[in-house]
Amino acid sequence: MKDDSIFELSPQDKTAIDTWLAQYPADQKRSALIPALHIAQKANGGWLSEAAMKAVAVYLDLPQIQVFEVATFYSMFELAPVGKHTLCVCTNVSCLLSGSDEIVSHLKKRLRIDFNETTENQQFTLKEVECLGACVEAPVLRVDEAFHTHLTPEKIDALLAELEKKG
Amino acid sequence: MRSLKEIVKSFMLWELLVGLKLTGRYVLSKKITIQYPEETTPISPRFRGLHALRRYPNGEERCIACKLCEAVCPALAITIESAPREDGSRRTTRYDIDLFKCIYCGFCEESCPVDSIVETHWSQYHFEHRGENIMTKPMLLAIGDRYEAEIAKARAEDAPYR
Amino acid sequence: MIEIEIDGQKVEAEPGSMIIEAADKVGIKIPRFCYHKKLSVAANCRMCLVAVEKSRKPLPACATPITDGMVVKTRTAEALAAQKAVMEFLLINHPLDCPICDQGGECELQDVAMGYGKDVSRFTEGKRVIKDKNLGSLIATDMTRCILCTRCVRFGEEIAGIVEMGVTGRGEASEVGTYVEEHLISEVSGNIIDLCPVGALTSKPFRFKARAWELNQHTSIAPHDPLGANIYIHTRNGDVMRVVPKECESINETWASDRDRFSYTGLNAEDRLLKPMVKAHGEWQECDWSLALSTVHKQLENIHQHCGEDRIAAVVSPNLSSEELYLAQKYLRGLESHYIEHRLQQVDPQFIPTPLLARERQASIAEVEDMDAIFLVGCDIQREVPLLGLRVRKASLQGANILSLNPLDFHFNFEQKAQCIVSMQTFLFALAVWIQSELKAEELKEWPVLDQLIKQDVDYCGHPDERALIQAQIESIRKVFVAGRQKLIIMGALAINDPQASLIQQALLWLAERYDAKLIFLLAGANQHGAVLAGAMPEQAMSIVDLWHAKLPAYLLVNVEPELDCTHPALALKALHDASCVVVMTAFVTEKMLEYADVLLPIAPFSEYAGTLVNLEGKRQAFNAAVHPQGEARPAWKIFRVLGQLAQMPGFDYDTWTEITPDIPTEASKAPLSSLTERYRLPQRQAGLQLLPYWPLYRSDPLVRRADPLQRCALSADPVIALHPETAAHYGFKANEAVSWQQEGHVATLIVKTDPSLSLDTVYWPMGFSETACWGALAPLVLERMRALEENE
Amino acid sequence: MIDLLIALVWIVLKILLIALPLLGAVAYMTLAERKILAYAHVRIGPNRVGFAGLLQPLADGLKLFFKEIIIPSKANPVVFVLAPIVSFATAAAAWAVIPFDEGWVLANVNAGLLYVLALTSLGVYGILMAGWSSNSKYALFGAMRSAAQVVSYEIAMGFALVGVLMAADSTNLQDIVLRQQGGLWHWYWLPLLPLFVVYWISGVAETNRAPFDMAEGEAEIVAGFHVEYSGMSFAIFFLAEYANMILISALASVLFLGGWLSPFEGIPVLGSLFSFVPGIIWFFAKMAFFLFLYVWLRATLPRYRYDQIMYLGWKVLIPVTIVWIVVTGLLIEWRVAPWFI
Repeated sequence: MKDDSIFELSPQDKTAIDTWLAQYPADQKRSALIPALHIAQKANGGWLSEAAMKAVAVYLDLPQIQVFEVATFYSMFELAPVGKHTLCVCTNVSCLLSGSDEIVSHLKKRLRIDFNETTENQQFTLKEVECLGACVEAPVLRVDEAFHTHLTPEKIDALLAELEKKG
Repeated sequence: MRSLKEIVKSFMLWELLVGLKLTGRYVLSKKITIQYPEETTPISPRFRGLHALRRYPNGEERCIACKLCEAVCPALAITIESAPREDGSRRTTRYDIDLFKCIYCGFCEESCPVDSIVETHWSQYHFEHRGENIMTKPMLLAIGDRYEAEIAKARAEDAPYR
Repeated sequence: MIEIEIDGQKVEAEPGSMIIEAADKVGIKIPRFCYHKKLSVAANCRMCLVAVEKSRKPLPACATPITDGMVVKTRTAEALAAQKAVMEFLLINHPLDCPICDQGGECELQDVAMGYGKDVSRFTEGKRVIKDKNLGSLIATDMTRCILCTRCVRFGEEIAGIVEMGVTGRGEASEVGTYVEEHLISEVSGNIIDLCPVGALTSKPFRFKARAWELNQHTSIAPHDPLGANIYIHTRNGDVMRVVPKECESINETWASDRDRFSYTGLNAEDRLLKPMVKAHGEWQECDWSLALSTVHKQLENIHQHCGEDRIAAVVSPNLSSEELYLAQKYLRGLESHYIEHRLQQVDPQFIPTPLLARERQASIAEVEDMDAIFLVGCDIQREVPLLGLRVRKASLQGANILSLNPLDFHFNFEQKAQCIVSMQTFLFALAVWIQSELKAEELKEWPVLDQLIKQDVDYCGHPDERALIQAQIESIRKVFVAGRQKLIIMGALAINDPQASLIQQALLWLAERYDAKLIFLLAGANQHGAVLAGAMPEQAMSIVDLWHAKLPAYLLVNVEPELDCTHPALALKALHDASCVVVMTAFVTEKMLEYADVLLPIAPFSEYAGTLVNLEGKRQAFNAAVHPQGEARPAWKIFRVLGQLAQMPGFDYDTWTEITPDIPTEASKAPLSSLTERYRLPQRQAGLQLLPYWPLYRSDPLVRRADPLQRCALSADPVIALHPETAAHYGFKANEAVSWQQEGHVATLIVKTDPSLSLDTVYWPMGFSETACWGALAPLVLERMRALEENE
Repeated sequence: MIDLLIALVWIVLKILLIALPLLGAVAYMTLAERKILAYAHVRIGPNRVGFAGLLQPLADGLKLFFKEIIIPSKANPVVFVLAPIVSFATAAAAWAVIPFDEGWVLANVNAGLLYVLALTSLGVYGILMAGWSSNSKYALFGAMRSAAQVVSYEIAMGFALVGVLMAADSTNLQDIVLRQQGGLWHWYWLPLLPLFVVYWISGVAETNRAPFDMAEGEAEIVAGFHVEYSGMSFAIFFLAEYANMILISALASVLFLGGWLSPFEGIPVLGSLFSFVPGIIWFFAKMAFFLFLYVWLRATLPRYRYDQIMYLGWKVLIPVTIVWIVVTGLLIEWRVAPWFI
C-alpha cells in the first residue's frame, strides 16, 4: 500500500514544471501552479494528496495555502483517490434538455455506483460536473481527457466495454 | 336662584347624605373576598411567579448564557457569569436572581431565545434568613425540574397567542 | 482633489480613492463587510452597493473609484433593494446562533441585519456547516458563521505576512481556513479577531466570558514594548475581561500585538501577591501595610545610617510608569544612594539611551513606513516590537530596501535586500569595514578603536575568507543603503544588550550623521525612555552587573524578577541571597523571591493604576486605571510616597499622580561623559562559543510570563538553546540532545537544538525561563562552561 | 364608719360596673369599626381569630400588651408616660354623670352637662403632652393641630349645648332626659335640629375622628401625636379615643334622643307593645346608632384640610348655633308645643 503522506516530485516532473515556469516571469511562479498540479496529480496516480500539494508548494516556493486554494477550487483536481478512469457527466441545462438524466441513470445502473464513488475494481469514478463547454453536442461525457458527445445508453455501453477491454 | 339652591343644599348636608348613601349601599352589597388559602382565583398561563430554569427532555440544561435576560432586566436582578463547559459549549457558571430586586415583569422570559428562564405560577414563598432571596442556578434548575409539567402546559396553552 | 456628491452632500476626495472612503470622510454610513481601510479592496461581500448616476446597475462603493462630478445615492430605493438582497444572501448560510456567539452585541453582521435584513428567512433548505479549525490558543473559530469576506485572509497576506489562511473550495463549498490543521504563527494574529465582522474568529481566552454591553471601556497604553500602543481595557465588575486596540494612526494604526492583547490573562495568576508579607525568623507572615512599610523604612534607614552612602540599590522595571520611576529614584537618592537601575538587560553602561541624543535624529513611528532604506542592527524587530515590525513590512511592501546586520537570520515576514549574519562580537568589525570605506586614512585616526579594529583584523575576525565575506556583504548593504533617500537605522535589543553596545551605537551614530539617516533604538520595556528622563539610572558609568558585583547589603526590587528579567541571573541571585535586606515590590511572587526577600509589598499591575509612559519616539502618553487594585495591592508610587514621608524626606507630598508628572524633567541632562571617540577600550575578543542571551517575545516581563494562552501559543519559545549545526557538530552535540551546562557550581540540563540561520559560534540563549537562568558571571565563562562539559565527557 | 365603707365599696362596684363594660365596648368597637369599614370596601374584614373574628380584639390587645414600650432617648419620660394616662382618665371620668336609665347614674350631679364639657376639654391635654414630650416634629404638629381644633369646636359644641339647657332648663342630665318624655317627636333633635347636627359634627371633631383626624394625619405627619408611642402606651391612647367616641355617642343620645326613653311612648299600639323593653336597651341602641354613624362617616369622607376645618368651625358652625339659640329662645318664649309648654 502506498503511503499518501509521502510524495516527491521526480526529476522528470520537475523538468516538466520548469518548462511551464519558463513561460512566466521569474517572480510570478504562481502562474505555473495549475500545470504543476496537473503534473503532480498524474504522478500521484490521478489524485492530489496533501503531500503532493505540499511538494508543489515547496517546488514553486509558494505558501501551501495558495496551492490548496487552487487545488480545491477546480473540479479537475481530485482530492481523494479515484479509479483508473474518471467519468464526468455534464448535468447543466443544455445536456439536461438533451437527456443527460437518462445518461446519468444508465451510468449509475451500469457501474452500480453513485456520483463521487468508485467501482469496486478501482476502474471507474463517476462525477457530476457543470458545463463542459460543448453544448452543441449535448449530452456530453468527459472520460479522462477525451470528450464523448451525442450520447445514448448504447454508446455508453460500447464506450465502457472498450475501456474495460483496455484495462 | 341656583345659588339659593346651593345654600339650601349645603345646609341640608346634601352631599354628605349622598356620600353616606353610597357607602351605605356598599356596606350592604355582596362581598367579593376570596378566602385565600382555602380558595384561590384561577391563574392565567401567563402568570408570572417564581422563576425557574428549564431543561430539555434529555436532561441538558437549556440556558446557553446568552445574557439577554440579564441585559433586559429592568431591575438588574439577574447576575450571570459564563464560561465554556468541558465539552466546549457555552454555559453559565453562575445564574443568580435576586428576588428582592425582581419586579416579576417577565422580560427575562420574553427575551430568552431557548425558553430556559421562565416564571412559574408559583407565588407562595418566603424567606427566613438573609441571603435566601438570591436564587442560585441549582435552585432555579430544581424548581424547573419540579414544575416542568406545569410550565410546559402553560407555555403550550399560551403558544397560539404568541 | 475632485468633488463628488454623495446623498446631496458635496465631498472632496483624492482622485483614485473609492466612493466608500469619500463617504466615510463625511460620515455617511454605507454598510460593508469585506471593506476595511487598512486592507486591499476585495469587493466580494457586495454589501456596499450604491446607486451611481448614469450607471445602469448599483455599484460597489468600496471598489468604484470616484470621478469628478460623480453623483452617488446610498439610500435610493434601488440601492436599498440591492443592499437588502445582498443581506438576504449573506444570511442564507449564516447560522442563527447569535445567543451563543461571542460577537453578539458587537457584530457587524448583526447590526447591518437589523437595518437591512428580513425578519423571516425565505431559505428553507439546509444550511452549510463547516468544521471548526484549531488555530491555537489565542483564536477560537466557528467557521460556520463565516461570510467569506476574506478580511482575515487579506490581513494575513498584506499586513502580517502570514500566508496561512485562504479560501478553499468553491461555490457553496468555499470556506476560509488553513486547509490542513495548523496553528497561526504570528505575533499579531489577534487582529483577525477584530477584523472578523462576524463571530467566526473570536478571542479564545475571552471565549464566553462576557458580553459587549457589559463591558466598561478604559483607555490605556500597552505596557510591554516601547511602542506605546494605545489600547482599550474592557472591564466587567472590576475584572479585566479583555484588551482591544484603540485606533491611533501615528502609533499602532488599528492593530494590537498579541502580547498587548492577551497579556491581561496573567493579571490574576495564582501567584498574585495580594497582601504585604514580612519574613520574621525565617517564616513568612501576612501583615498590614503600616507594619510592612515601617519594617522597610527601619531596615533601609538602619543600613543607610550604619553602612553609609551608596549601600542600597534599587532595581526597577522599565515597564513602570514615569511617576513611579521618578519617586523611586527620589527615594533612593534621599537615602544617599545613586544605585538605581532600570536597564535590566544591558551590560554596557556607556550605551547612551536616546533622550540624551539630539532629537532631530529620532525617527517617529509613523515615519518608518515612508523610509526607502532601513538598516536593522542586532534587531529581531518582529519579535521585539511587533507593531513596529508591521511598519517595516509596510515600508518594504512600498519598495523600501530592508538591510540587516544580525547574529542570525530571523526570517522576517518581509524581504531583505541584503544581510550580514555574523556573531555579535564581529558586529564592530563589520561596522568598521563600512566606516573605513567612507573615510580617508587620516580621518580614521580620530577613531582609534576602529583603527585598532581594522588593524587587528586577523585576530579579530578569524579566517580571512570570513573576513572577505563580511566585507562583501557590508559593501552590498552599504550600496543599497546609500541609494535610499529616506534612511533609517534601527538598533535592536541584541545590539543594545551586547557588551560593545556603546561602540556599536557610536558607529551607528556616525553613519546616521554621514548619511543624514534617522535612528531608532529599541530599548527594552515600555518606559525606558521615561526612566532615563526620570533619572532612574546611576550618574556613574555602571551597569546592573556592577550592582550585582558590588555585594550591597540592601536591594530594592520593583516589579522585577531578577532571575528571569535581568542579565547574568545567577549572579543576581547570589547577590540577593547574600544581601541582608531585600525588599521586593511585586505583583507576583516567585519561589525564588520567597528565598531571598525579606519584605514583599504587593503593587498594582498596569491595569490597576494610572501614570504616564514615554514611548520610543519620546511621546509621553497617559494611561488610566481600568479597575481597582486587587486585594491590598497599591500602585508603587503610593508606596514610595509613604516611604519618603516616613523617612521625612522633602518632596513626597503628592496627593495624586498627576502632581508628580510636572516634576519629571522633560529633557535628560547632557551626556556626562566626555569625548565619545576616545573613551573606549576595545574589549578582548573571545575565542570559542559565545552566549547570546535574548528575551523571547512572550517571556519579556512578569505579566507576560503568566499569560497562559500566550505561553501555549505557537509562537511561544521553549527553554531550548540553539546552535548552528556546524558549531554543534564541532562541539559534538546532536540536535535535541540534553546537555549539561556548568558554571560556578550551577548545573543545568538544557536541550540543544540546531538552527542553520544562526551565525557560527553563537549560543542563542532564551531568557525568562527558570531553566536557563543558570549563568551569571562576565565574559569568558561561556567557554569555561564548555570546557567543563568537555571534561565531564 | 361601716356605712361609709359600704358606700365606698358600692361606689367602686358601680365604677367597675361602668368601666369594665366600657373597656369591653371599646375593644369590640375596634372590631366593629374594622368590620364596617371592610363591608364598605366590599370586603369581609377580620374573620380568622375566633368565630367570625370575634376574638380579634383580644388578639390585638395581647399583641399590644407584649410589645415593648419605647421611650425615645430625647423625650421627657415623665410627661411621656403621663400623657396617655391623662387622656384615658378624662375620657373615663366623664362617664360618672351619664344616666343609663332612670336613676341609673353614678353621680347625679346638677351641673352634669358642665362637668362633661369640662372633662372632654381636658382630654386634649393628654394629646398636647404626648406631642410635646415625644420630642418629634410630627408629634408636635399633631398635638398643635389637635389643640387648635379642640379649642375651635369647643365653642360650637358649647353653644349647641346652651340650646339644650335652655330647652330643658337644667344642666342635670337626668332632668334633660326626663324633659323629653312623650315619644319620638318630643325629643330635642326636632326643635334643636341644627344644634343637634352641629353638636354631632363638633363631637366628631372633638374626638379627632375622620374626617377631622388632622391630629393623626398619617399621610403627612405619619401618626401625629402618638407617633413615638408603642405597645400598651399606644393602646391606652387608643382606648381613650374609643371611650371618647362612646361618650359623645352617649351624650348625643341623652341630649337629643331622649336617653333611655322609648321612641314609641304615647303612640297607641306600638307604645304598649314595646313597653317591656328596659330603658337601657333603648339607650344602648341609640348609642350604637351614633357609633355606627362614626364609622360610616369615616368610610365616606376624606380628611379635611386644616384650613377647611377651621373655616367650618368658626364661620359655619358657630354662626349657625348662635342663630338657632335665638330661635330656641323665641320658641320657648312662644311656648311652642309639644316641647316648650
